[in-house]
Amino acid sequence: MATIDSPLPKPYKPPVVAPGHTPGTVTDKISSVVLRRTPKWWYVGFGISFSILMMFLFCVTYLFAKGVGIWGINQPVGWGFDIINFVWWIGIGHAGTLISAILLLLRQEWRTSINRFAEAMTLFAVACAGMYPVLHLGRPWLAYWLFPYPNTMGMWPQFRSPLIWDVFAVSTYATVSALFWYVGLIPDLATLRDRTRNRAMKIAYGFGAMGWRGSAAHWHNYETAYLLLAGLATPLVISVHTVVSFDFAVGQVPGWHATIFPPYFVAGAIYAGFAMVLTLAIPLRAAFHLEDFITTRHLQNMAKVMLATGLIVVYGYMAELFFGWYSGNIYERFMLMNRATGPYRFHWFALLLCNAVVPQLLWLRRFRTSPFWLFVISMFVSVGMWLERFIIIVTSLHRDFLPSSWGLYKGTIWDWGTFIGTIGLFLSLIFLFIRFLPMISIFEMRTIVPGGTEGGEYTTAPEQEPGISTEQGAVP
Amino acid sequence: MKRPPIYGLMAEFHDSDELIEAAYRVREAGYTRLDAYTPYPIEAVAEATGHHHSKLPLIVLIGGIVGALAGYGLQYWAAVIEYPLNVGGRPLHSWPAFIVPTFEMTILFAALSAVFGMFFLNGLPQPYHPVFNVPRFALASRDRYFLLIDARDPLFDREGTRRFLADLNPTEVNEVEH
Amino acid sequence: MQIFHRSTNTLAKVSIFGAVFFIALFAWIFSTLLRSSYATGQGIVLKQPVPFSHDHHVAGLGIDCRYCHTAVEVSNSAGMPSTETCMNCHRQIWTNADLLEPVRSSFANNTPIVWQRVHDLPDFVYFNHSVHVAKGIGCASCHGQVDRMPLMFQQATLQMEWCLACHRDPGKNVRPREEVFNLDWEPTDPASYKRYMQPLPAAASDPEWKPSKADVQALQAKLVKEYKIQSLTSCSTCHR
Amino acid sequence: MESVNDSKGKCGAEASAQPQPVRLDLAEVREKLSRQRGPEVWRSLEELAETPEFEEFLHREFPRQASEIDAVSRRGFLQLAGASLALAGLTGCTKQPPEGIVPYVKQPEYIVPGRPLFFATTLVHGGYAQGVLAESHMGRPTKIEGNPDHPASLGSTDVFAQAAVLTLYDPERSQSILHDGRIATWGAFVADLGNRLRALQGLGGEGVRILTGTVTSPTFAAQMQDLLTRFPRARWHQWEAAGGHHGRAAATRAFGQPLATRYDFSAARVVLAIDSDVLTEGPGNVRYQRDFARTRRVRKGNLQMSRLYAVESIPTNTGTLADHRLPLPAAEIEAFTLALAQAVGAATAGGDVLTDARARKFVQAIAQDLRANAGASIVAADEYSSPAVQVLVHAINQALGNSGRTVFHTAPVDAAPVDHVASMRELVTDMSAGRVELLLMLGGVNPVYTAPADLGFTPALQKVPLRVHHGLYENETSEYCQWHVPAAHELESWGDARSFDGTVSLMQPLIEPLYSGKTGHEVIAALFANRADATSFELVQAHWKTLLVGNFEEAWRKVVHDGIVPATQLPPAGASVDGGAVQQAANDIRASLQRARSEGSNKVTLRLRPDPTVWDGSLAQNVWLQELPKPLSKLTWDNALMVGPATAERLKVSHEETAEVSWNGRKVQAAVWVLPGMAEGTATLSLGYGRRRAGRATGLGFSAYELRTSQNLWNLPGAEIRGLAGRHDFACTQNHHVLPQGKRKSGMGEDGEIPLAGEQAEKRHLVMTGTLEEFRSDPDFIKKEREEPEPGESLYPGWKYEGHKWGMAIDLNVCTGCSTCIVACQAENNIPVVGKEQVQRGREMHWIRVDRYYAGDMDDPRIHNQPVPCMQCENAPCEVVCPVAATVHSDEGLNDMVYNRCVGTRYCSNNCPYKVRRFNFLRYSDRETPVLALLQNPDVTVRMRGVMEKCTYCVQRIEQAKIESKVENRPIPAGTLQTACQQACPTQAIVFGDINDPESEVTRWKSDPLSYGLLEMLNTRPRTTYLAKITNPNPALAAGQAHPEHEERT
Repeated sequence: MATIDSPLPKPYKPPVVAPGHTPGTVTDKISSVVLRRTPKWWYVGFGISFSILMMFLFCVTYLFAKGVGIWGINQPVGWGFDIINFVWWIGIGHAGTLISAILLLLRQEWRTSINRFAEAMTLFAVACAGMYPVLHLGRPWLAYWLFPYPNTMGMWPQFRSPLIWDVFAVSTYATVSALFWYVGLIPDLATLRDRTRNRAMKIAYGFGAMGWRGSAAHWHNYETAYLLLAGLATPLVISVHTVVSFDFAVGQVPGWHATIFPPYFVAGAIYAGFAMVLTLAIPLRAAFHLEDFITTRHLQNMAKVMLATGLIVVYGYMAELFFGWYSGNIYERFMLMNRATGPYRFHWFALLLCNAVVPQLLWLRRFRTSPFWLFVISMFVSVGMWLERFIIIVTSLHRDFLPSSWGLYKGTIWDWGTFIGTIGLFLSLIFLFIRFLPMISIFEMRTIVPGGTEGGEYTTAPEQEPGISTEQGAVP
Repeated sequence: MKRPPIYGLMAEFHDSDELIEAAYRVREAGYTRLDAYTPYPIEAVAEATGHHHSKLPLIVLIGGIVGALAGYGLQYWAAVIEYPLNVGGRPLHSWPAFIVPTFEMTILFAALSAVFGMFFLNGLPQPYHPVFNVPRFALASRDRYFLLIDARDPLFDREGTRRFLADLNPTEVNEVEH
Repeated sequence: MQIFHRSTNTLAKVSIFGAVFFIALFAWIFSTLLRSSYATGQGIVLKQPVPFSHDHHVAGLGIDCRYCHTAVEVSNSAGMPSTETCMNCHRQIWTNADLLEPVRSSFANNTPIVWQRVHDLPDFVYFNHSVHVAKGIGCASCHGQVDRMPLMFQQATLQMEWCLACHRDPGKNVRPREEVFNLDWEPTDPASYKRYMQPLPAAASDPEWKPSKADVQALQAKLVKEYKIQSLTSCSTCHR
Repeated sequence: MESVNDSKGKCGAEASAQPQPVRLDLAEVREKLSRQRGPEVWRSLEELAETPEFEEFLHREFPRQASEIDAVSRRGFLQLAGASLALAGLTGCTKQPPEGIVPYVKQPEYIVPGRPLFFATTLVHGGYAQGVLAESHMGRPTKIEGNPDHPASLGSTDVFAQAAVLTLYDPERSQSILHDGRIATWGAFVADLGNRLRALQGLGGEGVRILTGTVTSPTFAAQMQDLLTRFPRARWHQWEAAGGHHGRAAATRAFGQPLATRYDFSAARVVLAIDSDVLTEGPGNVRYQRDFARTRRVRKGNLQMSRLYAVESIPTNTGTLADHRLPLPAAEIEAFTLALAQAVGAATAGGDVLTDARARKFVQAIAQDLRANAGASIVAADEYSSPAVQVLVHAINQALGNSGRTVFHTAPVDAAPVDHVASMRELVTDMSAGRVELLLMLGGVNPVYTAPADLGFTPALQKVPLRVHHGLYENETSEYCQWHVPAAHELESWGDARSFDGTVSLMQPLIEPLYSGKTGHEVIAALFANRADATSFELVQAHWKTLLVGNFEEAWRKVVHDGIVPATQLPPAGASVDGGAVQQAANDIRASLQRARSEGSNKVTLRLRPDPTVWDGSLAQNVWLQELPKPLSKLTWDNALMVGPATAERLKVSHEETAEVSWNGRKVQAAVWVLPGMAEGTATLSLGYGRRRAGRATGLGFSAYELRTSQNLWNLPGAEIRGLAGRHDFACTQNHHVLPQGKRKSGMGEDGEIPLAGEQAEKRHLVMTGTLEEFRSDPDFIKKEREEPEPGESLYPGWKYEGHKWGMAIDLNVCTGCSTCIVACQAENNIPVVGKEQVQRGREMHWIRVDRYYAGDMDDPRIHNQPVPCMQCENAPCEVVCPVAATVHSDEGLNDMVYNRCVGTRYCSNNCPYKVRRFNFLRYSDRETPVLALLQNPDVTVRMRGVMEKCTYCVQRIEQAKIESKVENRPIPAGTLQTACQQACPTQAIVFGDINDPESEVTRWKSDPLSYGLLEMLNTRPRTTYLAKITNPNPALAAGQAHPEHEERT
């Protein structure tokens, strides 16, 4: 990868930040996004997402009033969109922490310009995911029974259940990524505090910055804390999707009960996560002219990660097929036959197309370097990953052990409403984030531009990037 | 010791090397109460100003251990002692199943102690600080580098120290009110 | 430039600890509320059509529980006395007391008296009086000193943790079958202790002797064995 | 009893509020009508019934084809209010609403609060009695059990008896006397009719007609005798839509008198069922199943086993048990019978009538088998075969010397054994001729709906000046009557009736009439004996005063207590079959065969049958029966035009397609259901659906009565079926779903799921089968097939269960698939009904189900029935995954389900390999209708929305038994603790008990080499196990019909 020097003559690698930038310019450039007047399209975008969010609230109200029966779930298929969406969102919520934590430990400096909003995206995705375990309950008003707390019934959670593991894993994950994100934000909040002219904003940012002043002593503890958090988040992020995969792997159902699940889910999560990062990064990059900071180098690297994890996922599919055939277990075999030939065969083939075929385009640089194609491909992957969860949950359940109890599943309008609704929530949060917080870690950018201690890579790009509009810092 | 009239003297530098250079000179001069302010973490500065070890790792380690014990303890107590129930024919103490929550608790506690430990060691939150009284200090979060000598430093002398700092060719030297 | 006032430093630091403190406080309030008499109805006297006094009828007149609660030994429900039961006596005595008007009219017009339920378990809990009585659990163990209650109220919380406390260690509340309906039975009363405990501790010969805690536990252990009392904490014991 | 009175008041108020709309509609119409009479006005009523408003109203009453979005809101009992109420319901820490206690004023000495009482009484179905014990909680009948002393029950029941309690409380029952649609009083009714009758009495009752169903009640018969003496010219007509018409005709032809026939299966070694479901249908079915099962219980020590042949055009429960099943078209079956008669020398040989080689082979083999077991065999044909066939069957039994040994002919059981068809014809002719002044229709008869279509009953009825209807429900007929009198339910009334063998059993009320209903006895007494205040108690007692021997008080007390009148069983009558009749029958068969074979190939024989759940339509409003999956087809809330796959292919009609059936110029639209095992060229449509005026059942299914004529009651040869484009959404509980695209593959469920399911079922050894021969040669042959994991296979040590260790065993050898267990469970455990739309979504709530698998050739499949309750696994997969410990094991190894702890993740259900868990997706249990609260079993929690539920082995019964044993300090007496399904099962295919007790029946069953568990290789260690299904094929046929089970296990 980027920084490992190979004995071979180094091929051209686009820089992680366009030349000509200094700590000052990056500071102004990035903070300007927040400090400048709100662009029109922001209102439009936020308006749309917010109205979708309102529709979500409507669906949820109706759900609580009537019960989960308004969904398509039924006797053999007890889980539908609810858990599919849960796993899907949780998966998406992996990229952020992965980028900031693992790539930090691996000293991948290119992470610097994407980790901030990747983390934000993680938080928001986890928020969306976190709602489903509550929404899917038959009696959601009793969700607190899943937490261990002393009560008059003398009852405690049943710690052998993967759902309880989920409760611990997801809540821990949410907390830790929130802390990680906030800690990363502190110096930048200080920056904004010092930049903004608006009194109210000054107080707001100042409040968040906790009086950060960049003292050498502080920086030292800060760096240590950040490093430790990264060290903790790394096993955590892997554990979370492993635990989610346990929801199925611990079950008996053919198509769930597989040892391959943990690694295959984690890979899938990273896959989906990077897809979502790209889906967000590419438009933002264009909208705010951040090509200097999110360069083709970043896009390429993310594409490569996607390709790699995508291949792992495909390997997972292969492994499942092989086990099914090799185990000679008639239930496994039937399950796989049923995927390929049963009522949901079209979903299955669509899944293979989205997750296994289309991403192979990433072998070609042309696609890796073209924002447009990357955007399209990551869309495919997002859909594919959703279908994967659909296949795992629905096709496994709808025809399991006793043929007498076979059934079919079909999402109702309420299922779709809730699903699309969470996307509305996600986007609303994203819009708020890009409006009020620096979407790129300013202080870390300072470290990698010339003048920064670590300095940038002085490889020159073939064609000059467009000039940077610098805005003078607010100094009274 | 009575409160000195000002908080200290602050020199502003244009780039980090000058700052580091200056920091060493100040310490050679025998000053002990000094601090540097930079827009981004710089190891060398920490060295120069003499802040290069942290108790944080120990705090985090302790946090993690507490979390692990709490997690496993809770599960063991609830499942074996408080209300022993036959769940699917599994033994009361199904330790393999208890590993996951234990792990998560470990991480949670460790992470919390890392963050709050950092706050504690840095004395945050501290919204008011004298250095903010220096108008140009706003640039410390952009691309300027500041060196501060605390007035409580035994060698501190309002005029002398000011002159001494001026010799380190800073862009300016400012007095920092309380 | 300075945004915040000096004092904010202290405020900010305090608020962090404050948050922790408040969370703890709310948790404590919540758990106390759940166990408060507001939630449990414990110790609250309900308005009844007739202010019936167990104090007067049981302690005063010495009427046995089973005279009115006829089914207590054979059924899950203890049974409420029919108007006729009241009238058995009140045909003769207090025949025109105003307090008893509802009873008389009920009997006359053949319309039942509607009492307020004092001990009300949730509908998904199945409690059976007969088996508890048969296993030597005294009325007083759950209903308290009813004979000291001029107006009936709920003595225990009737919460699951309360049931469990006894079901996990029934020995605490067991008493000789003969004493089940004796509301004032005292395990430490030497006379009754001597009646039920065999063999007696050596010290018992001493006239001044009073059974110690250990002695009482010995008696209870004996009864548990004798009555084949199990500790039943399976869910279906109470929930069906 | 006060509590009852009180509740009655409530219900009256509430329920009369509910069906108000319809009353009003019709009231207006009636007002118009009462002013101006004449056919044209009546027609306008029918028109009104077609108007959109009326339609719309009906849909409100019972919503159908509910659409995706507001499917939920359409379901009556799911108002938001309800949901919010439910919120407060089962949660852990909510504050309780205040609750009152209502003690008796004078407590009856026999009532112990909280303890149920059992009363022996009688339920009547199709006129025949079934003795039952009714469980009463504080004066509320909640559950029906069989009466062990009653010959037609022996302690078991059929589905109808189990569902009777629901009808009792049904808020849709008619609740007040109606005069021209307006509420009237009993007094007014008696007065009004009294006047008319006084006028007619002068003429000796000229023009007075009484129409009833089959009557076996001695008291009622006596009342009628008395009536006919007072009114000599009055007439008593009978019409039992699904009565024994052919049987009576055949008997009259064969024996010269309408003798009744009954069988003793316990003495039969070979049984041949000719196109008949003799085991699970008809008045004696419960007893027959019990007796037959006795001859099929193969165990290690006991290899005696009877042999059952079934030759049938429609697959039946009997057929599923048969060792050899031969599907033949109706006409061919007649030929088969003739050939058999010739082969056993019952009919004079004369030319081979059979064309089909396989049939010929069967005849030879069966004839030989029958002759070898002469006197110990039964050949049975039931009502639905033509009289000719039945005559031959009588002859065959006689020739084999079975008569008097296994087959008994007795004097008729019904009080007045007239030919119902003739009786109806006479009535209709007189009505149209204006000779009828007053028609009194008693006991819920519904001729407007059920009368043979060719008689034109309805128009004729309108010529009758005064029309009175008496029944449980307002229906098509009551619509045409000036007077409607609500009838009292069996559980509300005194009475008596005879069972299939003539035994008289007594009916006693468990509750005062909820809706002020009157019994037939009371109506007759009031109108014709001037005893308006006579109670049926007085009438019944008066009748028996003279007949009971010994001290009346004691005798009466005993009769009421036992429920049966001793020594009233009808003695066998010596009867011989008239040779001429046999010859005649043979000729008839030859003739009809001629016709059938010459017929065009596009024709089919349409066979009408009473519906297995709603019978002739009189039970249509009973939602337990509506939602009970019909045996084999597993359809609910509907009937269908059933055809075999091959026939469907030939007629180019497809599954769920609507089609037009035309016969003799009569046309009916119905939807096609492709049913494996139907004989080629045969179609069937069950009676009882297509009701026009039946509350919530209005408009369900398709009316077969419109095709049914007095000539062809059951068999409609030469019917034509033409596929129409339309689709009909059925609600089926097995292998059938509303598809994502709403399209259907022709037949066999989605993508041919049904054969696939059958094939998989056999691959997976779900129903283990074998032959008696295999079992004899190697008793452990099933053991060898089992995939039981080694004890040490699990990482964890197993649990020890001291004390009780509950378990259940189910004998697949004798399970007929009659589904009584399902209704029994529903009644015992307060299981809600979810409605057609929810069943279509696969959300039925039954705790026990009867799985049905077809394997092999879909036109002649192997059919397996398998009851599946909760397996109560020791290593329960459901428990491990529950996050809140809402389902855990009890000390006795029960898989407890704690509703009030459940938060509804549904994870347990997903992880249950047997899929026996049921989830309250919506608010299914009706808490709004007060009267239905009376129905609930107080010992079982009524579940709220959002919680999981499942079979508990009737834990409430277990706990009660344990508590009693503790209080009385004795062990639980053997055989007293039974689960609801076990108690109701006619064949005693289910046993339940303590596995730790080596003496218990269940332990003996489980230790039998035939015992196996479902999906054992999962190491769930199920507590419910099965006994493999053993067949006893005839070697002579086995060769030809290579026995499936062989290849199945190789």
